[in-house]
Amino acid sequence: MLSAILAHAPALQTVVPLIAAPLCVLFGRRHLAWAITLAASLISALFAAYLLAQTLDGSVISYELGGWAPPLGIEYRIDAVNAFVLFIVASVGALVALYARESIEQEIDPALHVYFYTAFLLCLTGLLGVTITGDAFNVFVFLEISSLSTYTLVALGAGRDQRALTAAYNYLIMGTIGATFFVIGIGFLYMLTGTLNMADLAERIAALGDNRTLRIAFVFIFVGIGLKLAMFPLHLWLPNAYSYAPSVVSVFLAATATKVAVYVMLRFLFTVFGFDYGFQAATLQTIVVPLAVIAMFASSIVAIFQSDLKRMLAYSSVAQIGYILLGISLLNKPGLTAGIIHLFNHAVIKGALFMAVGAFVYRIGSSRIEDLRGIGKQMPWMAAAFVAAGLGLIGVPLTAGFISKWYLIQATLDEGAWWLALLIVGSSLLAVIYVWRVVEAMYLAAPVQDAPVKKAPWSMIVPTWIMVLASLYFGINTELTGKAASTAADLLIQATQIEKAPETVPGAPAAGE
Amino acid sequence: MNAKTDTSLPAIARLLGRLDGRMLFWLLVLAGVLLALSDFAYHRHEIFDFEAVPLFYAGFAAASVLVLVLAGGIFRALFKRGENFYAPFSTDSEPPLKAQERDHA
Amino acid sequence: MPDIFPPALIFIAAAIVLPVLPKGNLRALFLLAVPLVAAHEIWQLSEGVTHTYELLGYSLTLMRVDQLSIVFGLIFSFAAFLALLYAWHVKDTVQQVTTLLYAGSAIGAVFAGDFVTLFIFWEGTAVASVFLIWARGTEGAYYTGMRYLIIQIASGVILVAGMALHYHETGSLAFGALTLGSLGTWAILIAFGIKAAFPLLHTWLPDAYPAATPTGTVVLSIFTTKLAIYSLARSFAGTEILIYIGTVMVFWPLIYAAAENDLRRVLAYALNNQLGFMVIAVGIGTPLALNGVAAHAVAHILYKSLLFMAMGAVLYRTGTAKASGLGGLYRSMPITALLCIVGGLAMSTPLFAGFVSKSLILSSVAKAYEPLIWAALLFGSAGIFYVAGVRLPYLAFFGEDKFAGAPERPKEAPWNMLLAMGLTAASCFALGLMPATFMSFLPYDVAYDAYTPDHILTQLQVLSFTAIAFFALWRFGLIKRPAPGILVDSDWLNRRLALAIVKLGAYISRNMWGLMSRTATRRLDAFLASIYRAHGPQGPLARSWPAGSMVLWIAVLLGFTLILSFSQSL
Amino acid sequence: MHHHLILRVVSKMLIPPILLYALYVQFHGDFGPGGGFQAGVIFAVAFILYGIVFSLDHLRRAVPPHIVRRFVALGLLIYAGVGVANLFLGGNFLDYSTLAHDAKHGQHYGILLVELGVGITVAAVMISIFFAFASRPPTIKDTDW
Repeated sequence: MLSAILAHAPALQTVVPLIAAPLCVLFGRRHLAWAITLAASLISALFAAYLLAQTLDGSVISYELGGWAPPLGIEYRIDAVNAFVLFIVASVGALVALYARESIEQEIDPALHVYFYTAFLLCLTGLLGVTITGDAFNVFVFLEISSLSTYTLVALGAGRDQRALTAAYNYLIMGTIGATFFVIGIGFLYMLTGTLNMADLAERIAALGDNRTLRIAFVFIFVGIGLKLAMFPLHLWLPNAYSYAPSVVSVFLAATATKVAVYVMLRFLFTVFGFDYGFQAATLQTIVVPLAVIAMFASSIVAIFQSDLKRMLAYSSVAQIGYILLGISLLNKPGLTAGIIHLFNHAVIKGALFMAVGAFVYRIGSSRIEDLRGIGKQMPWMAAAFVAAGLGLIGVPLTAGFISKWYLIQATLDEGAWWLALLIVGSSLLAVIYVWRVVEAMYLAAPVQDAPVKKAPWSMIVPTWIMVLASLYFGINTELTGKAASTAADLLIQATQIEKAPETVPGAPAAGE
Repeated sequence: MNAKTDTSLPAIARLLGRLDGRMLFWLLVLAGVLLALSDFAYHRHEIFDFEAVPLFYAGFAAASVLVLVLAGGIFRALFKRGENFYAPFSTDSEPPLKAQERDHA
Repeated sequence: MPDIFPPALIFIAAAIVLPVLPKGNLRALFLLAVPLVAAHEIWQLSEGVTHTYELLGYSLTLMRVDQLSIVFGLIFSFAAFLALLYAWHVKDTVQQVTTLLYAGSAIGAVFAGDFVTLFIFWEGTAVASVFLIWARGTEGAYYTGMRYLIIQIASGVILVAGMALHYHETGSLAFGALTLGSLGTWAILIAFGIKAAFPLLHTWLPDAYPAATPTGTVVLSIFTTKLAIYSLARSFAGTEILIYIGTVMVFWPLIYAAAENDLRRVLAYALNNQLGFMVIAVGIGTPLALNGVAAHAVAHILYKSLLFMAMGAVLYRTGTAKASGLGGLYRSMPITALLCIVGGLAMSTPLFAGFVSKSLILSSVAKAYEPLIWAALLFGSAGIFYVAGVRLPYLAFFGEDKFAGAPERPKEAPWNMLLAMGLTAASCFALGLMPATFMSFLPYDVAYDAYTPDHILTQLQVLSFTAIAFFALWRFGLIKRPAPGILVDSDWLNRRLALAIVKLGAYISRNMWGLMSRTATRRLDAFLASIYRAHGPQGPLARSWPAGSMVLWIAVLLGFTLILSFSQSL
Repeated sequence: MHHHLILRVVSKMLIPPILLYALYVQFHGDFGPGGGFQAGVIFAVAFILYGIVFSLDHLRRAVPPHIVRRFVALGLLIYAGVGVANLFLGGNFLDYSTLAHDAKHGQHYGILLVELGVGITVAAVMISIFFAFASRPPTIKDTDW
């Protein structure tokens, strides 16, 4: 029985939340809806863990939807790259589901809770679907499922702040432009090759040779996905969406949505287009590298000046995406590994940070830094969680953030770009400043209100600390993340013919040589 | 009041009270003299030549203390500052700990 | 062997569990049990390398067990037990947790087999221990703790830099013997030297230890410096420069100890002086000397804890540990006084551990035929006995009764403090009585007999004449009870001179190059303002509302990418 | 629009054929142009017309909004349920061939069911959107235009 179920794990991965979503609406009871959401997200997290375990050795699982063989039918194709991303999305989803129950009590009208859970499940479905599918058009479909439900989720923040509606609307406009660009790109590719299956696309593109249509397709897909992943300067939708959305939505989006978009970018860059013709490499190195560096600095500085914690974290996310893109654009194995590891580590760290902020909002109804004065004594667990995760964001040794930066710096040094390494360190110092501002307010300033603030509920503390401990754990034990990321990087590099993929795995030599 | 005979104090305190007088000093001197005389009765296996000098250890120790006391006096004259010298950045100028603070600490 | 749980993790696990336990006797008993369990584990360890793990692709060693690490592990655990017994009455969770973490980190560092693991625990000791200073809760303690933390963290940072350089050069991360020469090894030596309180790097020690809580100082005195000695013995045994560094360490702090008023600072300087003994022995580096290092570390931890405990008890009962405010305390705290005297005697009197270990070090120096160093050590032995064995108990407990007119006389120390001091004294005594057993624990198999008539006689002469000299000089008024006040040490350089230079510089630049500096300031202000204008809440980079600007950016990026893409030759 | 008599009569006459046409488009979808998306929209048009002409309250009575919302979910559930049923019958997800004794019939039934689900959802969503817009109190009164 179990093996029969596991054989269909790829399909069930997306189908479980997809079925759970309408069930929530059908039953219409918010507590039941929460139970369904939690169960569905836990099950899909288990499937994701199973798929990751299956693909960690570099093998590939293919699942034919409807029994139609690819390239005609839609294929779900799982390798280490997307299994890892699936795992991130699904496990964060499960934690967020646990966290959501108490968090939305304060922020969303109880009559809308059912729809929140539905939208959340649909968003989860969409993100998982984008990640798992091997069909280019299917990517677009799932991208739209996730985006549309995200707009809803952001708009639900209107219960706390009416500006959430405008934020959701802006996000809708921009997200739609991005998706449209993406689908235009897919259209060009289809026109060119007559196929939508990614593996098939890759083969046919290789057989077809370089041409201008291909380049246009690439540019449209690049810009479209760049918008979705909030590449500087296309990040303008992100700060508002993150800061006005309900806290739990901020957690979920910050930890998953942009990560999935980065995955799509990786998939198209490496698997579909490959680097046979050089124009992608040129794009990455002349456009993405400078943009990533600007993002690292400009967004961090903007974050320093923010007065709202959520907004500060949102700008910090833009900066962190800069690190990820920088790692990818270096086009060597350590760089890719760094990018993929940071994908994971940043999801965990930023998730934990937003969860802590969500708890502050839950208790004191505000995420402004000046309202958080003295919160360190009043909510010791959450404040400590924020500090611990903040250390990860800075990249202090023994946190996950350090591992990412370590690989990233290795990668830049492998390229001989020591100035990039210096810039990475320099921008980390900016993170010290904005994290310190919060720590100062939380611990060193006199409490702003006399009324005692109660500790956050356990259903919020537990998931937050799971995230925090994960961020510490993956800072010490890099076996899972390191292996998954380096297998993924290997797969991506194999898929193309980057000449210079060097064999230097950072830190390979053992102690005592 | 003389601590040696104050019966309100515990026995150990009275014993220590005896040490606080001249007796301890003269006891020490007696022991010192005996130990110093042993230098002439007992032949040590010295490693360094100067160890063989009679009363070397006794003299060296007494001289060390003298040197140290003098050096300490000079240092105190040169480097002594008020307790508020580094205030408020050190604990030196702070008043004695109150009883409840001590219990907390 | 791998079924042995690493002792460091026992402490750390206990520190995590502890806050959950209810405050009271149960928690105190649990605290006492932790070091005993760890000591039991360490007792059962057999030599070898276990618990290797992977970090960032490096293969690291959590447990490298040999006789040197076992000795330090055992004494750290046992001393932690004594210190926790001494702190039985403390109900402060923060101090309890940090004591466990501190002890755990120190023991973890002792068993570390590579520099990365060492670094982790090295920083662990720094971060955990500062809370024992902050626990005092005063403003001065806060600043002192900050200074302490900065220096300790700096030691860690230098260690990591040295480690990286060393790895770059040799490809090895193994925490083993090093040869001075490259920048990396020098950095490692300096990192160790900060914690071992090398001259000029030592000011954190007399600065921080008197600022901690009565119980906290006992804990502080055990681990950090001895960990550094262990690391030096592990990596730099036989490095000649250490002999000279150690010699300076024997002299310099001793003078301060002889002149200080705060008795806990006297002990801190005395501790620094004893570290000099060990550093010299590390520099000698023969098996006999290294045995001396290990033995002296053990003995020194015990008797110095005993002395710190006695002064802690005085501070606890009277609120001060300054000689100017003490005197005649034996009337109220006779047992503490007696145990303090025992602590003084334990430093070097025959029948106590300190005698054995000091004889070992002196003999090893004599055998290496270093007459000047040997004389310095002899001076150090006499001086330390004068400072901590005679002067300190006398100033605290004897002389004029300062509490005669007080409304309430201080009480005797609480039972747990007395019990802890008694146990410490007993263990000094036990080790001194059983030199053969003591020797059997030491890392090297070298026959040595401390109890020769020569050693006993000469040592007794030194001690008795030290005491005689003290009493005689006291009578003549050459030694007096110190007046209130502090002595500035080389920390004046960074705490005052540097500040003064900065101020002077500012003054000069204000007056002489006023115009220039004004221009520069204006430039800087303008630069900062422009950053703020661009990135501040109202700045264009922080603006996120207009969807139109986003669309413009998309168009720009699309156009630019298209041009770039097309400009590549087909 | 109470006074627009012609409109009311014409709408009443039109609504049944619209519904019928929607069903035709729905079930003829696997032979000719059509399918769930188009049929759902046409189906919803009948209701929306009714709502516009006879007032929102009438429409609310005919199709209560909470029911409509459940239908949105139901359609999706039918679609996904067919896929899961295929799993239980031993095929891949959405492998309709397993639905009947042979693959051809199976595909036929499968597509009909799935399109039905799509149709229900689309119709319900369209009606929901109409409710959402129409129920909103106008910020500017009609008379102020």
